[in-house]
Formats: sequence, structure tokens, C-alpha cells
Amino acid sequence: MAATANKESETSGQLSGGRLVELYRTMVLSRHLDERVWLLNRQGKAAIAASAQGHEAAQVACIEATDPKKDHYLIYYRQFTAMIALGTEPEEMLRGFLARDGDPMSAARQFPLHGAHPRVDLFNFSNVIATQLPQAAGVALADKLRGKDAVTIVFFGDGAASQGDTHEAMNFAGIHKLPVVFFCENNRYAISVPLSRQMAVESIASRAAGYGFPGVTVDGIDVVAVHEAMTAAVARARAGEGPTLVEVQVERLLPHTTDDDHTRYRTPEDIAQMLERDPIKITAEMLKRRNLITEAEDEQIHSEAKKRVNIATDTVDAEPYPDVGPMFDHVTMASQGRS
Amino acid sequence: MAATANKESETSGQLSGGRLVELYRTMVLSRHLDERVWLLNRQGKAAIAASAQGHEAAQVACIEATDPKKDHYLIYYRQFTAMIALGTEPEEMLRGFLARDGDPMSAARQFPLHGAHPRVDLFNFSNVIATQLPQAAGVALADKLRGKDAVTIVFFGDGAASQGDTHEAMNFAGIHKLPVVFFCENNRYAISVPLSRQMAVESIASRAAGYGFPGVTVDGIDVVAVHEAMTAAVARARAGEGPTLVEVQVERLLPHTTDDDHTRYRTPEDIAQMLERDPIKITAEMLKRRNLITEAEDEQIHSEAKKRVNIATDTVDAEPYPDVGPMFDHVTMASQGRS
Amino acid sequence: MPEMTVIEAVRETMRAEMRRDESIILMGEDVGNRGGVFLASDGFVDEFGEERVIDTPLAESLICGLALGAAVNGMRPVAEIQFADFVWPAINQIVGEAARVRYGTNGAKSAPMTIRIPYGGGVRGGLYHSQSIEVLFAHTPGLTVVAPATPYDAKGLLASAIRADDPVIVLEHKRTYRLIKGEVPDDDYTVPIGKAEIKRPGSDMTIVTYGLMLHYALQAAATAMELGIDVEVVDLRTLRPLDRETIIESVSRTGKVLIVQEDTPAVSISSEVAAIIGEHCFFDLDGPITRLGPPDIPPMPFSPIQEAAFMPSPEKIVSAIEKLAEL
Amino acid sequence: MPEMTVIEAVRETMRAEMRRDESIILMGEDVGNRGGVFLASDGFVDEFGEERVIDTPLAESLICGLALGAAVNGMRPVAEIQFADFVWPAINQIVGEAARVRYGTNGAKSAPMTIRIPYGGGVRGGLYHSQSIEVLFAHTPGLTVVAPATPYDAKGLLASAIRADDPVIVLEHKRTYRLIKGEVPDDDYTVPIGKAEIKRPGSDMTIVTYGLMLHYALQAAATAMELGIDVEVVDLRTLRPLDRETIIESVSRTGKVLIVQEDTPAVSISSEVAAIIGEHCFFDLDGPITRLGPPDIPPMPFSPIQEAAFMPSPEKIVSAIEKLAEL
Ligand SMILES: Cc1ncc(C[n+]2csc(CCOP(=O)(O)OP(=O)(O)O)c2C)c(N)n1
Ligand SMILES: Cc1ncc(C[n+]2csc(CCOP(=O)(O)OP(=O)(O)O)c2C)c(N)n1
Ligand SMILES: [Mg+2]
Ligand SMILES: [Mg+2]
Repeated sequence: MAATANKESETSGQLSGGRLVELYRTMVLSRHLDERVWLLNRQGKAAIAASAQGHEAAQVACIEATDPKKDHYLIYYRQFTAMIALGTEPEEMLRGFLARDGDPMSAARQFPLHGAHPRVDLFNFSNVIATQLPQAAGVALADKLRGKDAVTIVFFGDGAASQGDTHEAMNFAGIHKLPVVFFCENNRYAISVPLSRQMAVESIASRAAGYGFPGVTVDGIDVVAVHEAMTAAVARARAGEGPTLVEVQVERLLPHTTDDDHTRYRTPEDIAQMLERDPIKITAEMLKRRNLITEAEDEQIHSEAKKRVNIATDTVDAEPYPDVGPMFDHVTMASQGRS
Repeated sequence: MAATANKESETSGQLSGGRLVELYRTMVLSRHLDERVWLLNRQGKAAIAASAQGHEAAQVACIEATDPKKDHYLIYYRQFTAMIALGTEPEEMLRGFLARDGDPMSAARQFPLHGAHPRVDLFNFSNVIATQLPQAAGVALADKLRGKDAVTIVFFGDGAASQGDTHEAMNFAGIHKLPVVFFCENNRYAISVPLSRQMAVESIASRAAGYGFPGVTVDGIDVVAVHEAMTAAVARARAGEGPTLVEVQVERLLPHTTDDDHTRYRTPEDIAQMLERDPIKITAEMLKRRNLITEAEDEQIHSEAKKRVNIATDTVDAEPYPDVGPMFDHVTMASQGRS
Repeated sequence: MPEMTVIEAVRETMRAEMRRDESIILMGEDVGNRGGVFLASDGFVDEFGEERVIDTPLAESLICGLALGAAVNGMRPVAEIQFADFVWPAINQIVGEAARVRYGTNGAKSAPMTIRIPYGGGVRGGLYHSQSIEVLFAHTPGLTVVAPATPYDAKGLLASAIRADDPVIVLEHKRTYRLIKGEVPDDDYTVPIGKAEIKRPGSDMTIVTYGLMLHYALQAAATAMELGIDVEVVDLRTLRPLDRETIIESVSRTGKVLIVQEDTPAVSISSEVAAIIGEHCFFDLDGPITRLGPPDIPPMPFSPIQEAAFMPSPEKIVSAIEKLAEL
Repeated sequence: MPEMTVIEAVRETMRAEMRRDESIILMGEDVGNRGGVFLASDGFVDEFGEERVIDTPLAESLICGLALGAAVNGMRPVAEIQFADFVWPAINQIVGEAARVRYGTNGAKSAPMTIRIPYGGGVRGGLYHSQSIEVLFAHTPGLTVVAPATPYDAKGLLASAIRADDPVIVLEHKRTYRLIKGEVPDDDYTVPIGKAEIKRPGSDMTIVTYGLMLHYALQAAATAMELGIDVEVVDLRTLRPLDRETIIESVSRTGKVLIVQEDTPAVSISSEVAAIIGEHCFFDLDGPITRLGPPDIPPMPFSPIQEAAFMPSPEKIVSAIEKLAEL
């Protein structure tokens, strides 16, 4: 059954005020770094970038409900904030975007955010939409068979919901009650294609019923609501009760990637409305309303983030690209290497 | 919303008593011909066969609700009875099974029931499960774009419901309100895999809700109920209101194909129960109860069918296999032919 | 005669064909208001409407299955796969289904459908926006595969594809889209499917190639000429069926061959070209059948130095020419 | 040393490996109570339980994606594709994903998974139960592809595949399953991946082949011997990476080559073998590089006379041998 959680739930659940501020700090760092990456693209330094601007609240809240020491994260290209929430340093992020030698995910073999994380079990094998869902079922199956206490969180967009792989994975996860959370960041667009051309229903979460597990739709700019929904989903998975589909309604504040121009397909009204739902703004307001931060503290959070981003940029900008030699490392036994 | 129609609805709907008897006649012919095909397989004459025994009532009722002069039928390998209901002669059927020159569907290039029908727009391009569903959406799309009064009926099994193609096709058909009926013959098994290992839900029809159109589950041994559900679905499609998923609960009375042995995976109780639900028996009883046929007439229907099958067998058994030459016909421009 | 880029030639050809024939419809991801990610259908939705320019959900198997269904029911769909790297989910509908419609129905049905696939590297696309995916299509009886390299051929071959009565795969090299300009006659013409073209005549050796590599080969041939080596360059243009006659005639005449391709060499177009030559030019060959391609590792690194090292280049082709000339 | 069929060798090898290593799990359609449609896992569910022998829903992309996910999380899955003809929906997970896990993560992750695929014709399987599907896999860097033809090699290569730390495709020819018998040692052995084998030494020419065709080639070689032609038969056994050394050594020694395969020749394994020979054996060749395969039409007709006409046969191989011997 799909259920819509409260629009702006402000009961903190298990989230203390202190943690809320920490999450906000991560969101702000993510935002400034994300903006920097776009700037680096415009300067011709970053070949391509997909932004998480608008998805920050959902991503920090999602990660907060999980256990990075145990759990698995199968992301796609838009989990910029989730990466930071999981402890990826700004320098590490930038090495990915600037294709530098030290890119921790793939040594710049792949696009930013693709490859495998050096410290948590987070990975993203390809750019191919929805392939991670059957893989996530496999990861979770392996844990279940060995009785491991681990949850698999798999991230996907509204666009990915149309792919056959998504159906096949959810169906299997339902049959075997796998410890997996399907985390759908629904920003209403697959590049330019709006929801109305992607599906004839209101919510993606409603499809969970057809797979025998719960689906829930949550406002993705509400840190507390997302955290609550994810906490329940993760608990369900850990208890062996099976999967949950958590759909978060977010906004994609920027075009699809640095290669895109969303004014080609979004109306000015749509863009204006969407900008109202900036999670940084909304979260800051909420924290101030609840007296968790002052205006001055907020400014400090921003200026610290900016400083951190500047340091990281200076460091990474001076670093070299990978040389030719390592291109031939880590091929499987079947590759014939230098041709 | 999924809804379960009455178990043994005997209100005739638009089906007259006379038509009911005709449908039964087709079912009986199908049954005898089907039995003959299995015999021919055991005699080493038919390389392979999939039987429709148990699916007969559902198939005749389905076809009865459609208009063969206008509509499109995308079948899979198990629509033996539907083929007969659409006017395929027993000789034509046997030429497919015996791989004879005159096989009307593919000139024996393909398995029986594969290819395209010479008189109605019925086709089945391949053995690959679920590929026909996106194709059916395309067929229906072409009709819709040109404002044609035609409905596309696409047949599939419970097994096919797990394939990604099924999801993608239903989703698209829902978005565009295509004139298509998804007709699912749920016999509870995909070869040996029971429903419990195929899905975590009770009905396939329940998934239609996730695509924004109605789904209905009907007892598939009840000719009248299936006809009613199909009539509604076809009317909906013709009226431009979009797709319907009609799921019929049927039994696969024989093993998956002549290559299978279902005692490997079905319990004796399961087999015994399933045999109780033989649609020939059930329909005969219903017709007699309603005084539409007498015992003697029933016997005559059977003996006429047997006679027809004998004649067809004798005819086709004497016919030649296709020779080598025609193997090189109807290749596309890209084939280089004789190598 | 106007000068155009490859992508402009593609767009104008589709536009002209759609004006000519109402049964042509487009389908793919972002082909509508976005005009396609490469702007191949820029403005089309305004001219032809949402019914003929269909933004599909993100589902490649659907896109191709849909095109196939519409094709057997009277339309001439042109499907776009956004990037070649994402064609894999649709293989079943293309190779398993569309390719065999005519054969498998003994000629009762045919599928006049075109699948446009932007492919290839050298665009900082990394492992998943750089792939060459021609092998399986070129292998499969029932499919036709064209790979135009110039604006002129892009128009002529796309028109041929759209008008063909069977499925045609059109491979458009992404790097050529805006890089390569050329004259494109305004009038209605087609380039025949199955015909290679000698893009540069020469006498000392033959380079057989296609796609972006044609342009690199022509550059290399110009350099080689300065070194006194006269190289003939054959542009395959169609990858299935291959134009055996042109290949055999050229190589028999020059006596030496270098096959250049961007795709991984193992079991590929260059293998087949080599096999044809090894069977049919044996008595005229003056040297081994040589090939130039990328290394046998997954294509292709995102970082710029490695990407450049991966891709064949005019310089690498010149080296290979020199080596072959010495043999 | 017990005599076994190919399918028995497959089954006993899987059983032994599963007893040896708990991380090995099976997944596929009907692999459980049914024991697989070819009975490759007959009785396994009783011995190893439903947790290790998993009947999946009918969804090949799922099967391979699941295997991949489990593989990167500590298991060694063996996935079964019921018939090769149904592998197309899984191409994205195999070619797009599994093949590149190690490379794309710069070695951080690997996918020790095996995909068993029964393939091939001559079984009255018609267009969709007869296909050879090796081309794309053999082309793709990151995949390993083996194609054992004998019970001995079936055991040794399957064991190598299961123990490998990267994805391996095991192609089992359906016709050999019960047709081909041979001795299979009881003890634990492996056949190395990447090594072809000379199954019959000879001096007049080399046949390079694999799969069912190995047996037809050996029959043809025996007949040719009676005609005074001494044919060497090389069984490729591994299709990626190809054993260039063995091919080159053999053909350089005999000076003539016939490449025999069941798959459509265009852009195929036989093309690559020809290309290797054309590049590396050129100065030792005494005749053109010849190939024998089926006609270039969709594989393969269901009706018996046409199926026989489509398939290469010992007789057709003998004719090709005679023709080549005369050159
Ligand atoms: C299989 C596949 N098809 C097409 C693409 C091209 N593509 C990249 S992102 C994208 C849209 C994805 O939308 P969604 O899943 O909603 O994620 P979002 O970008 O909105 O977060 C498309 C079509 C792809 N990467 N993979
Ligand atoms: C894509 C694909 N995978 C596997 C098969 C092999 N196969 C043939 S029929 C079948 C089961 C189909 O079950 P269902 O859809 O329920 O139809 P039924 O035979 O029960 O009518 C399988 C697995 C196939 N034909 N196609
Ligand atoms: Mg989106
Ligand atoms: Mg079934």
C-alpha cells in the first residue's frame, strides 16, 4: 500500500537537534561543492557533471538511517550528497569530476561517482539506468543466504522506474523478502521527459503493492520525514521482513547535467515553483524556527563550506591526470591487454 | 483495481445458447486435435508440442469477444484453441506440428504456431517469452495514430509476467491509453516454477493498478465469465478508454511440452485437483444442466471432432517436408543468402 | 549546394522524409521537446506534433519493440537509442525479433523500421558513453547496418534506411556530428545500401575503414603521400552486407591492406574484412593482412591522456602505413 | 576412469564444486525441482537445498544481474540460461555490466560468476532453440568464453570457470549433451582457460573449430585420411581469449587452413581466426584462408530437410578439405 507521509513533519523521531544541524552542515557542503563543480565545467575543467542540488535533504536523511559499517549502497550518478554524507572528502569528489589520478572510485576510468568507494561498500558500475536494481537484489540475496546483518540500499530515479530491470528486481526481492530498500528519488523528470509521459499513475511507490511489499511516498525536502521513512524501511529489512520502496519527492534544481538546458522543456512557472522547494532554504528555515541554529551560525556553516571547497579545488586542480600505463591494469584474465 | 469475477457465472451475457454450443464444439475439436498431436509426438512424428488442454474455455471465450476482421492477435505457443477458434483448419494446424511444406504460419521454418496467419492478423514472431507485449503496444499505437477501429489482443502466461518487457509494455500502454487487451493465461506454472516462486502477490491483474488501467481476474474454465470480461475489455479499448489486463485462471492439464514430465515437480494432489478443473468436462456439464445439449449430442460432437482429426491426420501425414530451395526465400536485403 | 555538419544532415533528412511520408514516426527518449540530446529532432515536435514525435519512457526494449509493432502494422518508425551504450536492453527486440520477422513469417510480415544509434568515442565519454556496438548487428542475418561518415552519406544512407522494407540500424559517430562538415545536395537522393566507396584512390596499399576513422585515415593518407606512399582509402559505409567486391578489387590491385577501426579488434568488422581478403585476395597479396585498433581493454577511459592513448589516431595510422610499406 | 556424456560431466562437476565450496549457488529457470530442462542440476535441490539452488522467475536480465550482485558480495554464482536463444534480455547485465566490473572499479571489485549457456543446432529447435550466440561475448573485453566439446573438457573448463575470479561464459552445445561420450577422470582437475588443443595431429592442413563441429571435423578428417589427406584438427576450446599461439603454430606448419563453425560466418569467431592467420601466418601459407559455415540466413529452419541443409556436416567438411587440398 502506498501512503503519503506528513508534508512537513517536524517531530524529530530519532533525530536529535544536534544531528539535524550536522545533516544540514553536510547539505550545505554538498551544495557549495556542487556549485563549484558546475563552475569548473563552465571553465572547461570538468567534462561533465550531474548535480544533486534539490536532492540534498533526501540523501542526507537516507544515509543517516543506515549503517555505513554494515550496509551496501548501490548508487547512480546523482548521489553527490550521499557520497559526502558517507564521508567522501571534497578532494576525493573533485578528483572524480576533474578526472585526476587520485579519483578514489575508478582512478578516472569512469565518469564521476562511478566505480567503487574505497571505504564503504558503495558502488556504481555503470551509467546504464536501472541495472543496479537486479544487482542490489543479488547483493541482498548473498547477505540473506549467509545470515549477515546488512541492508542494501539501492538508489534510482523516476526514469529508472520504467525499465524492465526495475520490475524484475522488485519482483524477486518481494518473493524472497530480501533485506533491501529501494530508494527512488523522484524529481519528476527523466532528462526532459515529465512524469506524465513516464507513467499513468501518481506515485511510483504504489507499484510496490504488485510486488508484495510496502511502498511509501515522502516529501523529499523534509529531512525528518525521509529519515523516519527510511528508518522504518531499514528496520523492516534488518528484521527479515523484506523490502520497502521509499519514494522521495524532490526537485532537480539544475538541468539534467552540464550538457543540458532545461528551459528547452520546462516552463518558467514550473522552474519558479520548483525553486521554491530548495531543501537548503527549507531546512535552514526549519532549523531557525526550531532554534537549532541562529542566522549567524547559518552564515558560518556556509562560509566554512565555501572555505573547504576552495581548499579542495586548489589542491586538486594542481594534481595530474592519470598517465597511460595504469590504463592496462586490472583487466580480467580474458583481456589481451596491449592488443 | 483488481476484481475477481463470479466463480461460475452462468448468466449468458451476450452469448446465446447456440453460440455457447458452438464454442464448446470448437473446444472439443481443439481437445481431440491436441491429443492427436501428443500422440504424433510419441510416435516420433511431431518434434515438439505445447498443449492448450485446460486453456480451451478461456481461449474460445476470448476470441468470441473480438472481431477477427479488424483486430490483431499476438499469441504465444499455447494458443492452440484460439487458432482453431479463428478458423485455422485442423490440416493447417497439423502441418505446423509435422513441419510440412504447407504450414501456413511459417512454411515450417519455425515451431508450430509461430509465424503469421494467412487470413487473420495473428502472429507470433518468436519463442522468446514476453517480447510480444511491447510489440502489441506498437501495433495498437499504429492503430491509434491513424484512428483505426481495431483492438490488439496480446496473449501471455504467468511466467511472462515476470519479464521486464511486460512491465515496459503495460506502462506505455497505460500512458497512451492504447487500444490493447493484455490477456494473461495464468496456469500457475512457468514450466516447473510455481506462482509462489514467481511473485509475492495473489494476482497478476493487481499490477494493472500500477499502470493506470483496470485489471480483472476471471475463472478461466468459465466460458461465460471470460467472455464477459473480454467483452468489457474490448469495448473499453474500442471506445478509446485504454487497456485492460484480463487474467484468466486456468489449468495446464499436461506437462509444459512434450519434452516435459510434470511429475518431477507437481505433487499427486496438485495434479488430481487440477484434473478436476478440466474445462471440457465443466463446460459439457454446464451445457447439459442448461439443456443446451443432450448426452447424445455431446457424444456426437466428440465423434465428429474425432473424425475430423482423423481425416486431417491422414491428409497431412502423407504430405512432404519443405525442400531445401525455399529455405533461401524471403531473406531481407541484408542476408547474403547461400553464403 | 549547402555545407552541413553530420548532425544537420541527419536532422534535415529526417525532416524531409517525415514531410514526404506520413507513416514515418519518431520514438525515443527526449526526442520531443528536448529535440533529442544531440538535437537530431530539434523543432520536430512543433512541426509534426506529439503523435509523430513520441517521447518514450526510459526503456530501450520498449522503444524497439514498439517500433517493431508499429512497423508491422503499417508505419515506418524511426527509433532513436540515445547513446549506443544503452542499446543492450533492446538487443532482444532487435536481434531476436526484428531481424527475423520476414524470415520467420516466410515473408508474410516485414518490419520497415530504422534504429538510429549515436556511437563511438573520443568525446570524453568514458566507459559508458563511448562504445562501438556494431559487431552483433553486423553478424546477424536479417539486419542491415549502415555507418555513414560524411554529411553526404549520412543523408543518403538515412534516406535509404527509412525507405527500406526491413530493419536498418544506422550508426552515427558522435564525434563526427559537429566535427565533420561537407556539401549536401538539396535534392532528394539516396546512397545505396551495401556499397562501399573509395574515398581516396591510391596505388601502394589499401586502408579499409568506416566511421570517424575514415577521417583519420584520410588525414594519415595525406601525410603518407608526403612520405611517398600512395594510400587508397575505402569507406565501408555499410557494415551488413559488406561490399565484398569493392574490398576485394581494391586490395587485389594494391596488394597490401591495413584495416583501421575504433572498435575492439577481437571478433569484429575488421576480422571479417580480413577474412574476406584472406580468402579472396590471397594470390594478389604482397604482405600480411594488417589491422589497427584500440587495445583489448574495456572501451574507454574517461581521463584525457588515457582516452587519447586508447583511440586510434592519424599519427598511429601513419606509423602503421610506414611499417606496412616497408614489408 | 568412468565414461560419461557431456551433460553428465557438467552435472558431476557442478556437484563436486558445490560440495567443495559453500559460496557456490545456482540460479536459473527450472533449475530446482525440475533439475533444469537438460537435467544439469538433477537432484541438486535435494542435496543442497532451495537456498543454494534457486528457481528464479522467468527473467534473464534478473538472473544475470542477481548473479552479478551476489558475486560482488562474496558468492560464486553459477547462472543457467535455459537456452542460448533467450540470453538476449540479459546482454545488458553481462556485456554492459559484469564484463566491466573489475576494470570500471579499477580493480576494487570483481565478479566471480559463471553463466552456463546451452546453445547450438541440429536438434530440431528451429529459429529459437538452435542459435549460436558466441560472437558478442567473444568480442567483449572483460568476458572469458569457453566452449568445451568433450566430456573431459566440459569438466575441466567448467571447474576453471567456477574457480575464476571474473565472469566466465560456458557455452555447452546441446547436441553434444547426450551424443558425445568420453572418459572423465574422477579426480579433481581443471583445463586451463585460453588453451586450444590439437585433437588430431596432421600434416597436410589444419582445421580450426570448436563445439559440435569438432566431432564432425574429426569424422571428416578420418574420411580424408582414407583419401590420403592428413588433416590436423585444432579445438579452440576457449573463444576469449583465443589461443593465438596454437593456431599460428599449427597453420604455419601445415600451410593450409579450413575454419569450420556452426555459427553464421559474417563477423564471427571464424573471421577472427582468419584475421589472426592472415596477419601472422602470411609467409607460411600455401593457399587461401578458407571457411566453412552455414548460409547467411537466420538460423535455422525447423523442418528436417532444411535443417540438415543448413548445418555443416562431416560430408560438407570432407568436400571442403578436398577442394583445399587441390589448391
Ligand atoms: C539505459 C539507459 N538509457 C538511457 C540513458 C540516458 N540517460 C541518462 S540519465 C537519463 C534520465 C534518468 O532519469 P531519472 O531516472 O529520473 O534520474 P534523474 O537524472 O532524474 O535523477 C537518461 C535517459 C541511460 N543512462 N541509460
Ligand atoms: C525469454 C525466455 N526465457 C525462457 C524461455 C523458456 N521457456 C519457454 S516456456 C517457459 C515458461 C513460460 O511460462 P508461462 O509464461 O507461464 O506460459 P505457459 O507455458 O505456462 O503457458 C520458459 C521458461 C523462453 N521461451 N523465453
Ligand atoms: Mg528524474
Ligand atoms: Mg504458465
